[in-house]
Amino acid sequence: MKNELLTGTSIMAVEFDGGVVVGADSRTSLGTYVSNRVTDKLTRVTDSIYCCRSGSAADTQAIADIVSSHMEILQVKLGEPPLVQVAANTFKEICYNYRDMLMAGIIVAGWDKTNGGQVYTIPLGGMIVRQPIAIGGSGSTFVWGYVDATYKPNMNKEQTVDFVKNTLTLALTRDGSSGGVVRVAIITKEGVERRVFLHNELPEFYQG
Amino acid sequence: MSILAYNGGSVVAMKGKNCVAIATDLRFGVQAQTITTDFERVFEVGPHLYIGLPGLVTDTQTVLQRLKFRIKMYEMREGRKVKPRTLMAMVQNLLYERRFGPYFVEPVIAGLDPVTKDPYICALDLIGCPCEPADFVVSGTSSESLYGMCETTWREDLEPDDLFECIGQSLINAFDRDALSGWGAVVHVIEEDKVTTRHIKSRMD
Amino acid sequence: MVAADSLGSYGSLARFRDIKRVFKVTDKAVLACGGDIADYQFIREVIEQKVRDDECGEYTRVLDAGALHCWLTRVLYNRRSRFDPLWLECVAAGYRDDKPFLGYVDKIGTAFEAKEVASGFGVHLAIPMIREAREKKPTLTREDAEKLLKECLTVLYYRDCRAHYKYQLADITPEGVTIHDNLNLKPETNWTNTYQGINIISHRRECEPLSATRAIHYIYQQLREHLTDLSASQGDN
Amino acid sequence: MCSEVQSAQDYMRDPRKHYFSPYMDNGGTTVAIAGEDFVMVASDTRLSRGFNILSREQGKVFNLTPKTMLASTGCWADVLTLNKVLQARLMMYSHEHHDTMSTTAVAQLLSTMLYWRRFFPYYVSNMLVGLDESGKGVVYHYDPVGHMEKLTFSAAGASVSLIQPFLDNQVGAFNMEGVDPPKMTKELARQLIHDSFVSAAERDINTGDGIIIYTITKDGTAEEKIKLRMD
Amino acid sequence: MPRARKTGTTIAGIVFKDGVVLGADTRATEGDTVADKNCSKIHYLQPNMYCCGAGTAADLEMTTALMASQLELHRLNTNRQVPVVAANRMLKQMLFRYQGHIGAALVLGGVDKNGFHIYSIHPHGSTDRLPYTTMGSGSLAAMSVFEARWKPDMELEEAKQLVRDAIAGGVFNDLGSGSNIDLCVITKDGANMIRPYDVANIKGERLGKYEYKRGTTDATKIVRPIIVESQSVKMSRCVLSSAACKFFKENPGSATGSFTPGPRDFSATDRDDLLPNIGVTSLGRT
Amino acid sequence: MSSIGTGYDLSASQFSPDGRVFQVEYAQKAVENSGTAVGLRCKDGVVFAVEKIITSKLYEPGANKRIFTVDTHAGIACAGLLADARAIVDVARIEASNYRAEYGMPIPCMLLAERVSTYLHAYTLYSAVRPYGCSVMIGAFDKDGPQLYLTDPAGMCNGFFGCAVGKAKQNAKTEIEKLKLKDLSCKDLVKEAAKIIYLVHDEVKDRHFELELSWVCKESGGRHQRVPKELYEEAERYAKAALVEDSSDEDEEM
Repeated sequence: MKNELLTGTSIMAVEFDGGVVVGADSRTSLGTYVSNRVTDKLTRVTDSIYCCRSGSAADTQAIADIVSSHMEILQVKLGEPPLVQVAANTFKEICYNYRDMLMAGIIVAGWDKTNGGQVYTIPLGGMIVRQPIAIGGSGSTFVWGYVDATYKPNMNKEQTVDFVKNTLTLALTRDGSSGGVVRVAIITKEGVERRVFLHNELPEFYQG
Repeated sequence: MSILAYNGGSVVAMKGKNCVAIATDLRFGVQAQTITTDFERVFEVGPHLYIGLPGLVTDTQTVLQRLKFRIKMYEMREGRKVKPRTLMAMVQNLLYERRFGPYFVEPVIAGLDPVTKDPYICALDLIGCPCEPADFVVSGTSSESLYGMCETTWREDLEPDDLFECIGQSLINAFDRDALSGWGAVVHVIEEDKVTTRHIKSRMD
Repeated sequence: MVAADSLGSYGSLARFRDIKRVFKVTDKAVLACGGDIADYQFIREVIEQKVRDDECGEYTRVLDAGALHCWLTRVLYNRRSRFDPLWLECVAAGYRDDKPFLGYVDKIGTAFEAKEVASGFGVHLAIPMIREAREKKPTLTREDAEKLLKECLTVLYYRDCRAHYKYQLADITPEGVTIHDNLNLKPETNWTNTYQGINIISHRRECEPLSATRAIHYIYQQLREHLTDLSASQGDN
Repeated sequence: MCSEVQSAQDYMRDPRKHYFSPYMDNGGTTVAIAGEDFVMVASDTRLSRGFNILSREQGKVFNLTPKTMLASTGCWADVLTLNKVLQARLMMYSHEHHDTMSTTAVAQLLSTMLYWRRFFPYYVSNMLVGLDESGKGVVYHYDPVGHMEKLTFSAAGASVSLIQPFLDNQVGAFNMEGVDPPKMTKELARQLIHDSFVSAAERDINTGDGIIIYTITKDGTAEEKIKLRMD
Repeated sequence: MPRARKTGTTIAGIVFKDGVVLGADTRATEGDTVADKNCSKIHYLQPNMYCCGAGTAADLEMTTALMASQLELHRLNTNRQVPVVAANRMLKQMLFRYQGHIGAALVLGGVDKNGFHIYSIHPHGSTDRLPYTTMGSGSLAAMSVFEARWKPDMELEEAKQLVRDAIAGGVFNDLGSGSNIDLCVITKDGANMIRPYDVANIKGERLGKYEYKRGTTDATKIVRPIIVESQSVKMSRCVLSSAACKFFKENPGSATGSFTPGPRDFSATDRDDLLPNIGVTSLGRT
Repeated sequence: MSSIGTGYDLSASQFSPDGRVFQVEYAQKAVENSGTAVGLRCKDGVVFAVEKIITSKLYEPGANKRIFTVDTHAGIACAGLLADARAIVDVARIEASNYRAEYGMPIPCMLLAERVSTYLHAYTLYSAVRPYGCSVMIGAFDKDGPQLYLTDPAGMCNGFFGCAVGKAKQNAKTEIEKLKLKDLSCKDLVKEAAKIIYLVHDEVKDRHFELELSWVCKESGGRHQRVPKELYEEAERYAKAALVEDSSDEDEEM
């Protein structure tokens, strides 16, 4: 009964001028067994807002469903796509009010015409912080150093995608609970572009 | 000691040629102490329909009363005798209602379809999962021994009297190896036209 | 033939990715261990000293896999009986009286011999594959065995969080033991199942959501068609 | 990694401290029937750990002396060690007395050896079978701490509760009016053993794959292998 | 909780060129003993949707029966074929509400206008949409077969053989699974339940015949004949005479009426049990 | 030799007036009685050759070996009382395995030699014990390359390029000085060693002897082992040939 499905996960989101890039690995583990090696952790909230899920798969999927339906209703009321900040706060409300029952670390990222690309991170306790770059999940512990060393503000789109790919590759090779392919989504004014970097095509780093 | 074994008792049911048999032991005890030796766990709920309720006796009695109520309601509403399969669905619902605080009883149903006279046996676990095999079902504290005995002695299309011998021997030898069941047995052999009930004398220890 | 990946993980951290866990004991015996690396290094040192003592004593009979397996069982059982176990799962491969031998021992001392053995996740994932392959082809050649072991390690790399793509392969023949190091199975991994894997939650577009705006649009369209029909029919009569 | 039941479920649990338990249940079932001048002992050949099958061909009957055999199931590590120590004691006895031990002597030795580890027992259910001094077949049934019972037929191991009542009924003719115990012949014994294992394999997940039957007579032991269902 | 019947189980599902194939073994266990040697684990939800279950047997029966009725209502309300994604979301929301206490691990397979779907649903309410997946105690053995041999867009026969081998992997290597292998192929033009697809293990035949002579069991006998004093027949519903029942039983094909066999594939005369009266009030059903 | 009979030679703990410890000298005398043993060191290895005198034809070939393996990389050739030698070899083996267990690398030859010589020396200080009647040649191939040491009952230990001990110690040494040890390869060294043994062997006094050859060098993978069969035979042939040719020289000199 108690063996809940966890997404070990390495997730991250980075702002760049013109939008955001979100990325995640693709491993969902059940203890040390990989139950899904091609998971898509980049979950759509609205056409221009995505969230990266980490923690309990069931909790995060349920929360994402709830928030995306809220956003859909809101879109009908407002007549325009909701702001990223609104979505992020809806996530925070749920994560904070049910904090003792949930295990969910979510990064909300998206683009809207008022504030452009934004990244909000909501760790386990249900607090919310806006950051130019956010990393999360068990794999993130191994890449703090790399991120601090290599991140420079206002990189262009391709640089950001490369940066995300390298960071996630490093994370998923070192973290047992992350693995599989690297999925990336680039959210800009034009919309969402999704890319997948297969496992055997990921960049090679030191293997010692 | 699991709650199901608190009072002891075992039930077995078998299919034969156009007949079914259901047998129960007679012990009612509290853990090691035997209180009465004439407690039958099989009850008649229809002319061709018997249900055995081994397990915690208090639940046996409660489930039986609730079940009789539902059967009477069903038969008044439908104006016909209840079919074994319907009874199974009824029992399943009754048990699953208490999914997170279940009745500690593992029912065994044996009977003939009131209309087509098809033999039917079934066993449910304590939260109502049905198992409708073609040969036999067992339940209660000596269920493992009963599995061993029935698996070897049962054969296809047994005549009523042979079926009685088979089920009688299986039950007695099984509960001789079980401390919590025994003290004699009652076997009901249900055929289209009659029900033969036999009291078997066995070791009284 | 024995294969083992070269990972020493530290909890969920893949800390050491080049740990040798297969080693040649003598020309007739190879030992591979899963479980605690420290215990592995300890037992390895004890075994190597045993072999050196044999060599100094100029014994002609070399320590073969059968003897190693039996000795290891006793060592593990005794440590287990003192509630201070060597937290290991060992596979002893090689020859016993010049007949091929494959034995398994775990930290409690459960020991047995079989045609295919595995430690950890291998029991759940690799053993079924080998048994199925053996059912199809009872006598496996060296090439079959090598290909099968590599396939097993690949599946383990897919499905086990604590597995790695760099592995060792020990090949034990009557002529002697050769251990191939840091082989790599990553290039051959297959990720073709990635595309269909898009989770429905994120791609609502596939089944045109019934959002309000679209519903209104739809009704308006129906209305327009109706009006045009109406006007057309009036035009006719 | 395989202290407690290491079924797939355990890999799927969130990380939790593994308490070391020295014991593990490796399944397996043994049956023995003694006749006037022979004794038949059989064991299944499945060695399991949790929900996995470790080996499909592991017999559980050990040859002690030409007249005595030991069938043991339970924690396989203890089974192996118990046998090794027993063989060693038999060796010492034959060195001292220049003669092999009699069945009754081995039976007593086993009982004391088991009781010697009364407070850290061998987690094993044993059945010692053999021909006694007068050449009659005999079966000794043990509990893990050495309580010994001399019988003519018995079952032990995972499916004991399935097989024992059947043997009571068919060999001991219990609860049967006007039927007295049959004269035990080799054919009848083999048939009963075969059918017991077939039924056990049907219903008990720890028994299956195959049976090895040994028949001990005064002029030696015969061995026979039979296949069982493999699921 | 004393041992509620559990299905150790190996279940699997894959997507192939023209639809999906679901597979399951047929053993239900109670602790270390086999309770049911031929139970069906592939449950009917909709004509275009079947669902294999592993875990607590009763939860599976009831959850799938509940889902079948809710989906049926949904189909009647929307007058459209129910999309598989709807069943997936309904299942996950129910399981999530019970926080995993309902021990149902499901492989949901179906075909609808959006394409072919295989979902794996875990007791805690998380779901994954995958091209192939396995669940239950034999899932690892089955998964190793899939990982080795699965490729996209397989032919029907090849797909059935692969699922059969995967389940066989579980049946032979995992103690919790056994007996036969059932398959269910779902394509655009409907579902085809093959039960059993492969009887992987037959019962060993016995050497001895253990019949007891009559009278071996010492017993006192009372015979109570069933005398039908009176029988009042209310014709509110066409009650078939026993002869008619025998006729229908012998040749089921001739049954009139347009419904297809429901979850418990009843005989023709048991129409009223198609939708068991789920009076499951106390469970707080939505 | 003057105070032989005056009781100073009864215990190892006593000095004679002229400052000699007779027990030790007697022990060194015991070493002289056994067959010659030669140790040669070239730039890539060490070779041992021992003239094992066979006192009775009933002996099995290869019995009573006088060359032992102490650790994979080290070997000992001994002269003197064989029983004493065996005890010393055990001490060496224990030292070698302890060192390896403690420090995780093979014992350096110099340290092994020092340990053995100190052990021998301990037995020359007390009257309760007698000195070991054997002197041991320790050869090894360690991190600093091939090493050869010779210890004697007094507890002295010296490094050598070539050394000899036993019956024809002096003749063997003169032969060794003729060799240019620095540039001989190991294979040639084996042959030379065999030749020396054959040369110094005294046909008259002890008719039969068995040549024991062992080496530890690059070619043997840094492992001390008996010289392979074909090289052994080749060395023997070379030695016998050299013997014939040498005896003919002597006649000319006469």
